[in-house]
Amino acid sequence: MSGIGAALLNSLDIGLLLFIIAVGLNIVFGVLNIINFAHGALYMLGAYLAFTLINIAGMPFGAALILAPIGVAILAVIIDRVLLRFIYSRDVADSLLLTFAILLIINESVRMIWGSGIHVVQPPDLLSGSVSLLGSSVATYSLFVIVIGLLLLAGLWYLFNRTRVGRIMRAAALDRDMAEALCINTRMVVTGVFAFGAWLAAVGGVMAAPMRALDPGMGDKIIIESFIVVVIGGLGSFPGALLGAIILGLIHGFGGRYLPEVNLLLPFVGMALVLLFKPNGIMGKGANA
Amino acid sequence: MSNPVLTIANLTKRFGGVTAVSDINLEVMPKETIAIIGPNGAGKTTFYNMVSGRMQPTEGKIMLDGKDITGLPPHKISRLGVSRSFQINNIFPEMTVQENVEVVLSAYHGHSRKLFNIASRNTGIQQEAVDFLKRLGIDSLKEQRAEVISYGDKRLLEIAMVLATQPKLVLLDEPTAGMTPDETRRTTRLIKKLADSGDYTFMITEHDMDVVFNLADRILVMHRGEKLFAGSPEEVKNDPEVRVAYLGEEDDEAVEEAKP
Amino acid sequence: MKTKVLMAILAVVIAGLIAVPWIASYFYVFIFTEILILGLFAASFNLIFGYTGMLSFGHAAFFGIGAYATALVLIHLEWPFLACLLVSMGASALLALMIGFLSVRLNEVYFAMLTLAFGMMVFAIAYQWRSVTNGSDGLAGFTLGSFGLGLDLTLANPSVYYHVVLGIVAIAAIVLYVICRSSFGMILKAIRQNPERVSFAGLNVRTYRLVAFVIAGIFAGLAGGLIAPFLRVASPELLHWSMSAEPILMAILGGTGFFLGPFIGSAAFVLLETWITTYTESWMLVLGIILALMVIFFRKGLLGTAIDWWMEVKK
Amino acid sequence: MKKMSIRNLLVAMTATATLGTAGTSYAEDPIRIGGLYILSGSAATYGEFAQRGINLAVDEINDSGGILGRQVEMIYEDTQGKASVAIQAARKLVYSESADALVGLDSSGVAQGMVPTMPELQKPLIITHAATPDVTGKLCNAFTYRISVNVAQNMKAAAMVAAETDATKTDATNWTTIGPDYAFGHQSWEFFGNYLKEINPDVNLMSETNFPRFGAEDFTPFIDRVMDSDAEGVLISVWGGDLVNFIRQANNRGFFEEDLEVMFTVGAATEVLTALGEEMPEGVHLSTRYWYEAYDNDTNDRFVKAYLDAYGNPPSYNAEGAYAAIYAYKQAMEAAGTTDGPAVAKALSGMSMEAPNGTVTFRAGDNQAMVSPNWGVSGPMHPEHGIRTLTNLQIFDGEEVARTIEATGCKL
Repeated sequence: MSGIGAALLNSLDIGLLLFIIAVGLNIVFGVLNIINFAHGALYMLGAYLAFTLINIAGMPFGAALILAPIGVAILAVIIDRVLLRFIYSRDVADSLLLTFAILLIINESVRMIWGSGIHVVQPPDLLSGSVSLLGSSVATYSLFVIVIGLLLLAGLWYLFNRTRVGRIMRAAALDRDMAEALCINTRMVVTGVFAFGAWLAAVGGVMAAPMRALDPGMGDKIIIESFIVVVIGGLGSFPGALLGAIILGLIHGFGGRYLPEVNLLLPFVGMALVLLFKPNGIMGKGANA
Repeated sequence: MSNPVLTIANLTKRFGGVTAVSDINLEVMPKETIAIIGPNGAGKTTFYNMVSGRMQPTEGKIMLDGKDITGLPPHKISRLGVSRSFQINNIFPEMTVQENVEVVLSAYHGHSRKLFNIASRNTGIQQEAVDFLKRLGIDSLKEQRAEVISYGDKRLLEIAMVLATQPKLVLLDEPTAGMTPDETRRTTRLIKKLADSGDYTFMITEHDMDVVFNLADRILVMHRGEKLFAGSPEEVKNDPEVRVAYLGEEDDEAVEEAKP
Repeated sequence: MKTKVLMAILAVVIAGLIAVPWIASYFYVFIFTEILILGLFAASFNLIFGYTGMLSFGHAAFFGIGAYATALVLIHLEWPFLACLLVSMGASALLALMIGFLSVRLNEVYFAMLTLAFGMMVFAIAYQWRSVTNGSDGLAGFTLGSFGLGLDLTLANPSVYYHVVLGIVAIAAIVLYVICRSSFGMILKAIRQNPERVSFAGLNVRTYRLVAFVIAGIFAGLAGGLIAPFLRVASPELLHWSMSAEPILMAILGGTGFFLGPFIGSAAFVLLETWITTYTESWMLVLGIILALMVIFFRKGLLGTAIDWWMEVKK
Repeated sequence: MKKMSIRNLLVAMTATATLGTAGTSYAEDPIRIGGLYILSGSAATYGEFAQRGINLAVDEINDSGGILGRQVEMIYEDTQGKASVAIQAARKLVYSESADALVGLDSSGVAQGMVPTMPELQKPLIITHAATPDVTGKLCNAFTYRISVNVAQNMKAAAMVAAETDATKTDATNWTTIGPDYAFGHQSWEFFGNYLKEINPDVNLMSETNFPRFGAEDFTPFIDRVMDSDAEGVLISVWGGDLVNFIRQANNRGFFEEDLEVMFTVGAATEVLTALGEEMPEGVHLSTRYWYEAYDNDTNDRFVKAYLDAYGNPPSYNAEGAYAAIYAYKQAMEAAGTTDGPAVAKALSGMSMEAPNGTVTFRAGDNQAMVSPNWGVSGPMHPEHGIRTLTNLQIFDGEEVARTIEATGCKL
C-alpha cells in the first residue's frame, strides 16, 4: 500500500535527521554529563549560517555543509572555554540552567542578526525535485538526507568502534567512573567533545535548511524532540540515539497520519513509558536508576 | 540463654558468575560485639549491604528477632532496628552537627511526618540530640556546620546518628578507616565504652587488628566470600588456617592499610 | 538584634505591598499582582527544588491545571472565587499525586526528563482537547463573581483583586514557610543533602519526596487559580515547558537556599522584564546574560549574595 | 519615547497620592500609539511587516503636520502570539506608556482572549490582522475595531470562488481542509463549509479533516492523508512560515499534480510568495486580504511605491492593514478633536476612509471594516518583484460578503 510506504520513508527521513542532531546531544551528555539545552540553538545556527553562505555569499550547498558546521564548532569551543568551564564540576542542574541561558542568548542573537523574516534555502539543483519510489513520489532531497544520515551513522560507528578516541568516548558515556579513572576528562577532550556535539547539531541544521523554513524559533522546536530521542534510546547510548530517532520518526510519520487527534501526545507518552519501565532507555545500561 | 538478635542462614550473593558472599550462617546474640574480618574483596561490605537492605541476597535468609527481614528496603530494616554506618562519611554536610542527629531523631520519633510544627522549637529532640553527641564526646561541635568538622569527628557524628535510631543491632563499617592513630584510639575507646554499657549489639568490620581484638567478643573471618572461621579472638589468633590464609600472609598489608 | 532588623525590613515591605495601589502608578498594581502570583508559583517549586533537591521540568502542569480549573468553574458553574481556588488546589493535588507517584522514584536527569514528559503530556491534552479546553486558543471570556465567605468585594477592580491576591499569597506563604521549618521540612533538606542516610534512618525517601511534590503541586495550583482571572485567559502556554522554566529561573535568581528567594526572584524577573522591554525587544538576550552570570558567579542568588555581602560589611 | 527608569518608579512609589491617570496629555506631547504584534518566535515576520507599514504611515503623517498638530509616536510590545502576554502588554502600553490608542494582533487566539478586556482599558483597538469573526461578532465591544478582512468575509468569498463564480467554479464535491490547530484554522473550515453548503447543498464536507499544530515543521503526514483520501477539493488555511514549509513539502510529494482543487486562504501573502519564489505552484487559488496590484487609486499607488522604495518588496496585506489603521486613527482623532479613548472609539464607528484598498467603512453595528477579500489564481512570475502574479483576480464587495449584523451576534 502506497500510504504506508510513503509514511515509512517520511519517518526514516525525519528519523535520520533527528538522529544526526540527537546523537550530538547524547555524546555531550554521555561524556561530559551535560544536558545541553543550547543544542537546538546550535542546530539553528548551522541552518542560518548555511543560509548566509548559500543565499548571500553564493556558495554551493556542499561548501555550506562543510563550512557552517565548522563555524558552529568554533563557536562551541568559545562557549566551552568562556562559560561551560565553570560548571563542569557542578551537578547536572547547573549545566541545564547555564545552557538554557546560552540558548536564550543565541536565539535572540539570531533574531538580531538575521531578522525574523522567513528564510528559505534552496536544495542544490541536483537534489531538487522528486522521484518515484515504493509507489509514491519522494523528494530527492529526502533520499539525500537518508543517505547522509546513514553515512554519518557509518562514520560514527567507525569512530566509536575502530578508533581509540571513539572507544574511550563510548566507554566514558556508559560508565563515567571509568572515564574518570582513565583521566580522560582533560581540557582538550572536554572541549573537543563539546565542539563535536555542536558540529553534529550544525550538520543537522544545514541538512534541515532546504527542507524547513528558517525562523528564530526552530531551535526550540528541535530541542525537545532531541530530548525525547535521547531518553527513548538511552542517555549516553550511541546506538540508542539511532533507535530513539527512528522510533520518534515513526511516531511522527504514522501518528500525524493515522492518529492526528493525539499526535502531539504520542511522543511524550513514549518518552514517559520508557522512563517508567526502562529509565536508562531501550539501549541504555542495564542498571536501574 | 536469650534468643539471637540476628540470625543469618545460607546467605549468598552472586553478581553474574561471581559469588561475592557464599553460604554464610551466623547468629548474633544480644549485647555482644561481633567483628567481621577478612582481606579486601572478602565480601564484608556486600554482606553488610544485604543485612542493611541496600542489596538483595541471591539466596538465604536474614532474621531479626525472629522476624524475616530478607530483601526489605533499607528504611524498613532501619525501622525494625538495624542501623549502619558507612566506610565513607555519610552525613548531612550543610546542617549543623546537632541538626544531623535531630534529623535521625525526628525520623525515629515520627516527628518527620509533622508538617506544621516548628522544628527549631522542639526542645525535647534538641536535648536528646545533645545527649547523643555527648556520648560520642563531640557535643562541643554542635553548632558547627557538619562539612567543616574534622574527618574523625565526622565519623563519630555518623556513629551518633546510627545510635540515635535506638537500634537493636549496630553495623559499623570500618569505623576507624582513614583516622589518625590518635583518633583511632579515641574511637576504639568510645566504642568499647558503648559496648560495655550493655545497651547495644555491635557488628563491626575492621582492618586494624588491634581494634578488632580490643573490641570483639567473637570474630567471623571471611575469605573469598566464605566463612573461614568463627570464634573468640583467642581462637582466631591461634587457628592455624586463619593464620595461613589471612593473618599470617596478609597481616602486614592489613597493618599498612590501617596506618594512612 | 539580627531578627529585629529582619522583622523591621519585612514589616516595611509588607506595608509597602499593602500600599501599592495608593502610592504607585496604576500599572504597578498589575505588575505587583503578577509578582505575587509568580512568586508563589516559584516558592512552591522551590519546596521540591531548593529544599528537596528535585529539579522538575514539569511544574507548569500544576500551575496550568489550576488556571484551567478556575476558568472552567467560572465558565460552567459560576461559583464564588474561593471555591474556584479550592477546586484548583484539588485538581492540582490529584495531578501531582499521579505524576509524582510515577516520577519520584527517579533521580536527577531522569526525574527532570520524566516530569518534562508528563508536563508536556498535559500540555498536549489541553492543546488538542478542543471541546473542553478550547484547544490552543485557551479559555477566555470568564468573569469573576463573588469572592465567597459573604465578603462583598468587587474583584473586577484590579486594586481589589491585587489585595485579594496579596492576602491569599501571604497566607499561602506562611503555610509554606511553616512546612519548610517543620520537622518534615528538615527531612526534605536532609533528603537533598543525603537521601541514603535518610533512608538508613528509617524513612521511605520516596514517600517524602512524593508528599513534597504534591504539596508543591497544590500551591502551584493555587497560584494558577489566581493567575487565570488576572490574565483573563487560561491557555496551553501556561502548561508548556517554557512556563516550567520560569520558576526555575526565579528561584535561581532570588536564591534557592532561602524561603523568600523565589519571591525576590519573581520580583526581579517581572520588574526587569517590564523595564528592559521598554528599551529593547531583546529582553531574552538580557535575561540569558543575567542567568549565565547568576549560575556561574552568584549561585546563591540575589538574596544569598546580598546576605553574604552584608555579613562581609558587618565584619 | 518616555523612559521608565528605576528612579521614576521610586519617585512614583514615594510620591504620596498622585495617581498619574493616563489620559492627561499636553499639546506638545506626541500622540502615542501602542502596537501589539508578534515580534519573536516563528511568526515574528508578521510583526516585522506590520511595523514596516506603520512606520511608513507615521513618517508620512509626521511629515505633514501630525495629528491634531501633534507628532505621532509608536511604542511596540511583543505578544509572542500568546493571549496572556498580549493582555499584559496592552496594560503596560496603556497604563505605563500612556498609549492613546492601540493597533495590532496577529493571532485569532490572542484576539479572542484580549478583546473582552478592551473596555477596561478605555482605549480603542484597531485589529489589523487577526481574522476570527468573533471579535467583531459575539465578543464585540465599543472599543474594538477591525480594519482587515475576517474569516467570515473571506470564506464566503472562497465559497463563491469554489462554487458560484463562472470563471472559477469547480465540480469538486468532496471537500476537506488542512489548517492550523487553533481558532483560525477551525473557524475557516466551519465558515467555508457552511457557505459552500448554502451555494451547493450537494457538496460533501468530509469528516476527515487535518489540523496540524501551528508551528509544526513536518506537514507530510497530513499531505499524504489528503492525497490518499477521496477529497476533490481542499481548503488550506495554513499561513506564514508554516505555509512556506507546507508548500515545499507538498511539492516534494507531488500534491499539486493530483487532481485536486486547492484553495489557499492566505496564500497570496507577499512574504510567503517572496520566500517561495517559483516554488509556489501555478494554477492554485490564492487569497489575500489585500493584493497590492488589485487597486487603482492614488492612495494605493503612493503606498505601494513608498513601500517598494523603502523595503524592496511589494507590500504584504499585514503591512497594508497596519498602515491604514494609523490613518484611521488620524481621521478619527481629528473628527473627535481629541485623543480621549472613548471619544476616538466613538468617532471610528461608522467612519469611512480612503485606504490603499479603496474606501473602507467601519460598520456601525459590529465595528468590522467592510473591506474586500481578494482571490486569484497563481500565474507566471512577476518580472520585477520575484513573486507569482495573480490571474483571474476577483475583488469581492466587502459589504456583500459580510455577515449581517444580526448574524454576527454582536450587540452594540
